[in-house]
Amino acid sequence: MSTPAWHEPVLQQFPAVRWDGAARALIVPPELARAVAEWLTQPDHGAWDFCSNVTGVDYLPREVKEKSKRPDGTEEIVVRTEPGSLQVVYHLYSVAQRSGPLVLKQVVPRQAPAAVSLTPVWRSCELQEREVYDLFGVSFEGHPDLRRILMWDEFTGHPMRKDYAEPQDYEWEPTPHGDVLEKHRRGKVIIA
Amino acid sequence: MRLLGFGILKGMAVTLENFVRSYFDRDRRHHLFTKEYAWEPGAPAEVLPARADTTVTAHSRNFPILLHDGADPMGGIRCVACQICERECPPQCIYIEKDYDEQGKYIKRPAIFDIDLSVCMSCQICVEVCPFDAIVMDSQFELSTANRFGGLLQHRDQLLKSNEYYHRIHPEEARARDDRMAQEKAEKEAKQAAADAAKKKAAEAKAAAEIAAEKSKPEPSAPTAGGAA
Amino acid sequence: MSAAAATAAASYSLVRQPAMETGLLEVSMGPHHPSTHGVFRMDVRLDGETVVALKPVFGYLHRNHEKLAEGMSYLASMPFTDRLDYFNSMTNNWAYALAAEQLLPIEVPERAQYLRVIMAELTRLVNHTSLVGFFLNDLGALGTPLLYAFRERERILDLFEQASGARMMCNYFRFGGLRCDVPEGWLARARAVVDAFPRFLDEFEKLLCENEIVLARTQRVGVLSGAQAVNAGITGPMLRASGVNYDLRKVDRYGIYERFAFRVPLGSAGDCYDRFMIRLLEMRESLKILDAALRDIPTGPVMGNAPRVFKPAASETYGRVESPKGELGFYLIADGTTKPYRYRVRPPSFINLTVLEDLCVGHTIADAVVILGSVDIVLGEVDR
Amino acid sequence: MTQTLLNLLAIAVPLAVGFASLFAFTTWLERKILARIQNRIGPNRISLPFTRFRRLFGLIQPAADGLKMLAKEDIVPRDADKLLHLLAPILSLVPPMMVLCLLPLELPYATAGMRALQAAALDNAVLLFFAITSLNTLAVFMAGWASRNKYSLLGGMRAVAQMVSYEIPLVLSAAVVIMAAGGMNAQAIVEAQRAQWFIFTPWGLAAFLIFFIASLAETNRSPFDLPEAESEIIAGYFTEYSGFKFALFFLGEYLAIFAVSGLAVTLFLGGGAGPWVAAYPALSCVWFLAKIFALIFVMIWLRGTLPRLRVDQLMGFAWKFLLPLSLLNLFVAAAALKLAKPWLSWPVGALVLYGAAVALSRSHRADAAPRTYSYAE
Repeated sequence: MSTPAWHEPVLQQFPAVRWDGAARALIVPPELARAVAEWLTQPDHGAWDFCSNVTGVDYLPREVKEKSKRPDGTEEIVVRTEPGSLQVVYHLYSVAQRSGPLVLKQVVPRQAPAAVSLTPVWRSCELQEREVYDLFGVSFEGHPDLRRILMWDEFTGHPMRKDYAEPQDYEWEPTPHGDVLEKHRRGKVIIA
Repeated sequence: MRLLGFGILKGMAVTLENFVRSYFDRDRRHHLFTKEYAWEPGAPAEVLPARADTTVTAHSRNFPILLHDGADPMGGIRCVACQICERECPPQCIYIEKDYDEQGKYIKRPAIFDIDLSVCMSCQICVEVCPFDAIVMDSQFELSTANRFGGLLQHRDQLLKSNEYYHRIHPEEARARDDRMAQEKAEKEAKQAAADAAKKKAAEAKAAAEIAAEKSKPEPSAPTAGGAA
Repeated sequence: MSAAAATAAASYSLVRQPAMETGLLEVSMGPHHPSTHGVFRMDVRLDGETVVALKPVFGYLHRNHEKLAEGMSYLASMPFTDRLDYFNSMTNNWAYALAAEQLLPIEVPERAQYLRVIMAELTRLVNHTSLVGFFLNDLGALGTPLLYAFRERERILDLFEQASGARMMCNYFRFGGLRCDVPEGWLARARAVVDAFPRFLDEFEKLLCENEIVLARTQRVGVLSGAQAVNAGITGPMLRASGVNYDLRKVDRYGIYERFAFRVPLGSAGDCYDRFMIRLLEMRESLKILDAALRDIPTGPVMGNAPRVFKPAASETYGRVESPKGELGFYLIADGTTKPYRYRVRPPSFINLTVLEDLCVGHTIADAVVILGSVDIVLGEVDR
Repeated sequence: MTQTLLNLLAIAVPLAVGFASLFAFTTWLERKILARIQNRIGPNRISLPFTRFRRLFGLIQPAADGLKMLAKEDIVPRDADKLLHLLAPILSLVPPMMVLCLLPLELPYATAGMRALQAAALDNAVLLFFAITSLNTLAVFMAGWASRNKYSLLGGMRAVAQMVSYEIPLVLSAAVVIMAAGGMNAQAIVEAQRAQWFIFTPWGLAAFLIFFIASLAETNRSPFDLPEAESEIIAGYFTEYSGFKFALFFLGEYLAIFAVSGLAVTLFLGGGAGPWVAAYPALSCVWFLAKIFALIFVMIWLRGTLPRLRVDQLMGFAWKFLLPLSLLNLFVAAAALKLAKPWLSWPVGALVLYGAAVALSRSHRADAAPRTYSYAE
């Protein structure tokens, strides 16, 4: 499936924006996101008036093994840790021109992730960015009402992160087998 | 411009029509749609009810059961405890342990096969992934129990139902499954037979070649009965 | 009784009020309320009966569907999509299958394509009938329109049960086709249901569409302009009621929708009445599609050449369909294993709630209920 | 003295008991009719215990409901105003019970002495009727206030506004009949309709329709059931009531329906008049009840059809539509009663009233109208 090159004018206009060919997405630096978004909504820049989907993706830090050649010609395996990242993904469509999707990504570090809210540009981001804030812990600068949305206010942690560990005895329902039975054996649960 | 209330009168005509005609709706298809009792025949006649006293049709699915061939449940159990369904079950409600004989050798059947009906969501993924046609969906829904946890945990012996029972509840599906199994079996047998025949042929050819070689040799020796293989 | 009165009298004391004060009344509507369509809450601030502020509160039905799906195989998520918008399991299935088939292209056989369209349009009928029924229930019509609607829905659910084994949690679509073919005689029964359906629509329109109370209650209530709707990501009948011609069946032409002649009804005012009427009109268009599909459906297999283990290469995709409630999208990131690395549902009824406050402010609390009804939400999808 | 007391009891007790049991029957009737309207069957299960009557069309259902209500726990919110919370359901029951005595029911066994004692024989029976029924407002507001629940409070406020507003067209349309009958004695009003029921005059018909609509609002029936609007404010003023107190509200509501329908029958439908009454005077009572149930059927039918109005529309309808129309109707009636040529009253009266209604509905409805829709290909 080949999509038209909707991204090219963006790359020309904003040199800091990168194009990720594998994911078919524009990687937009957070500080530029607002400007890019506003530019994209203009009728002669594609009229991307409809932001359909906003979500987050969590990439854990991972070890990459790379072969490199030593000056003396022998090969060496270098283990390098690639830093993880959190991505905020926006799927844009144009209702006016019936085109899309154009994928926009804000990539932020996993530690203290801060993206820029595109809610002022596309209202549809409002609840979805709140959801990303809630489930991934990405804070959005410029969001009018950034609160937890699906989890309750007192909840700690961000469950959609890949390294989220479920608390031990959190709201579990006893079922008769598996780890529950195991807990039962250890005397934690009484099964009628 | 009409007087206020004409649209209301129009609507009232509809409700009055429904009210009056509900007393004359003999076949209960439109104006008296609700059945007085759940077990009143109401489903279209083309859809076979599985039991005379329920509205469960021959297509309804509810919870999985294990099938066995023949009269002896454990003798004819189809499940070989391969644990594919356990792995694939979306809500993880199946629990299987393999059975071993005294020597610790795996005999192809489950020692424990539990399905937790309080967790099962009747999606029939287990039926689809089973390579042995051992698990199918039941249409029994009267499963209430006083014991919330233990009572809804169905064990192997509760789950085992005969193939005849399956034919009774889902005749069409059961027939199709049996046909397919028979076909697969026939294919397998044909393949096996073909393989056997090929093997036999090869052996015969080998024996013939040996005999021929013997004949050409001057001193006779005891030929091994290769043809018997 | 007298003893009770005596104790009550004993505990009675005059309520003293230093001075008359007026203030805003804060009402927490929900999560247990007859008209929030599930466990949904609206924190409403009222001036008399007029809504001054309204904050929707979500999450009472949150089960982190996306996280669950990331921990299991691609196929195993299929039954969970049934439970998103439990009125429309067939279209949910389709959206997911569509996205997955974009990750790993599998040719869908012709008969399956037709059956997919038939199931999706029947689902649209199911959803819209229930919606107009519930909507009028919110208006205060004591169950009558709802029960008429459910009468028709029942017939379609019978069809679903015969095809898939379940009435609501169908789990019928597979990557590359359908789980099984429909049983013998099913198409004829579907044809009978489709042929009888206009009678219900006529009856329903006669019952309430000209009713002065309905007109007065819904017209010019909760007006949403087209530009605002697009900007807020509103999709589905709600968007088209605001006059925006955007129907994914026409825009994306997924499946085999380009083979069917149907029209897209558009509203002009964008109020509750338009949202209600658009759904009634859409049902008539769906019937046209069903009519053609049931006529043209070929015989043949219903399952394409799908691999036994669904294991797409590392890539990402976004697939969307026109679910009865709006644009239902699935964003999938594959990492080359049998489990999706990221699985995201774009829930239409959740995003359609973005403008709820804007629509309700300035109207009365009774209108807020009606507006919420006209948005058409299902909490299984909103909270996921 | 003793005789008077006995006579009083002979009138009052059958009324109280009879209408209370009619209440049970009406709940059954309402459920059955609504069910039939909605393609359902309605209550059909409860059988008479220890008999072979297994089904009996579900007629025993009200008994089961009553038992359930009695057996339920009486819950009073902690912060409620406990005394008012207790008094409200009782107060809601008293006025309708009182005004039932004002209906000119000709009890078959009644002697002339009894009849003279009937409240309907009072010279200002109609006035007393309205005076007493307006007390109901107080009960509803008491319930709404005492429950200390925001939904209850909203329901109570709605009820006050609604009942006060609709009392005016109610009284004005009754005034037309009082003009025609020349008095407020209920028996005299029935007497005055011996030749022709008032509903068969143009002003009488208009007054009857206004009266009926206003009485729907007075008794909180659909489409004016805002004080207890389920989809908006849960159950309105009785949200916080359970068990027997809830049942009392229910009973009070239905008795109010009997009372106001009875008044409508008295004012417009000739009271107990009907075929064969001359031959069998006992039939008079039957006819009276039959007419009441005919009106109740229409009420149930409306409930099964219509959605609910909004608060502002409800008030607008009372003040901008019903009130001007009933005022106009007073003049029409006055003119018709003094008209030299009585046959003229129908064409002229009907024309004037219909024209006024159309004009008023035009100004009232503004631009609410069915729409046509465009399609995109």
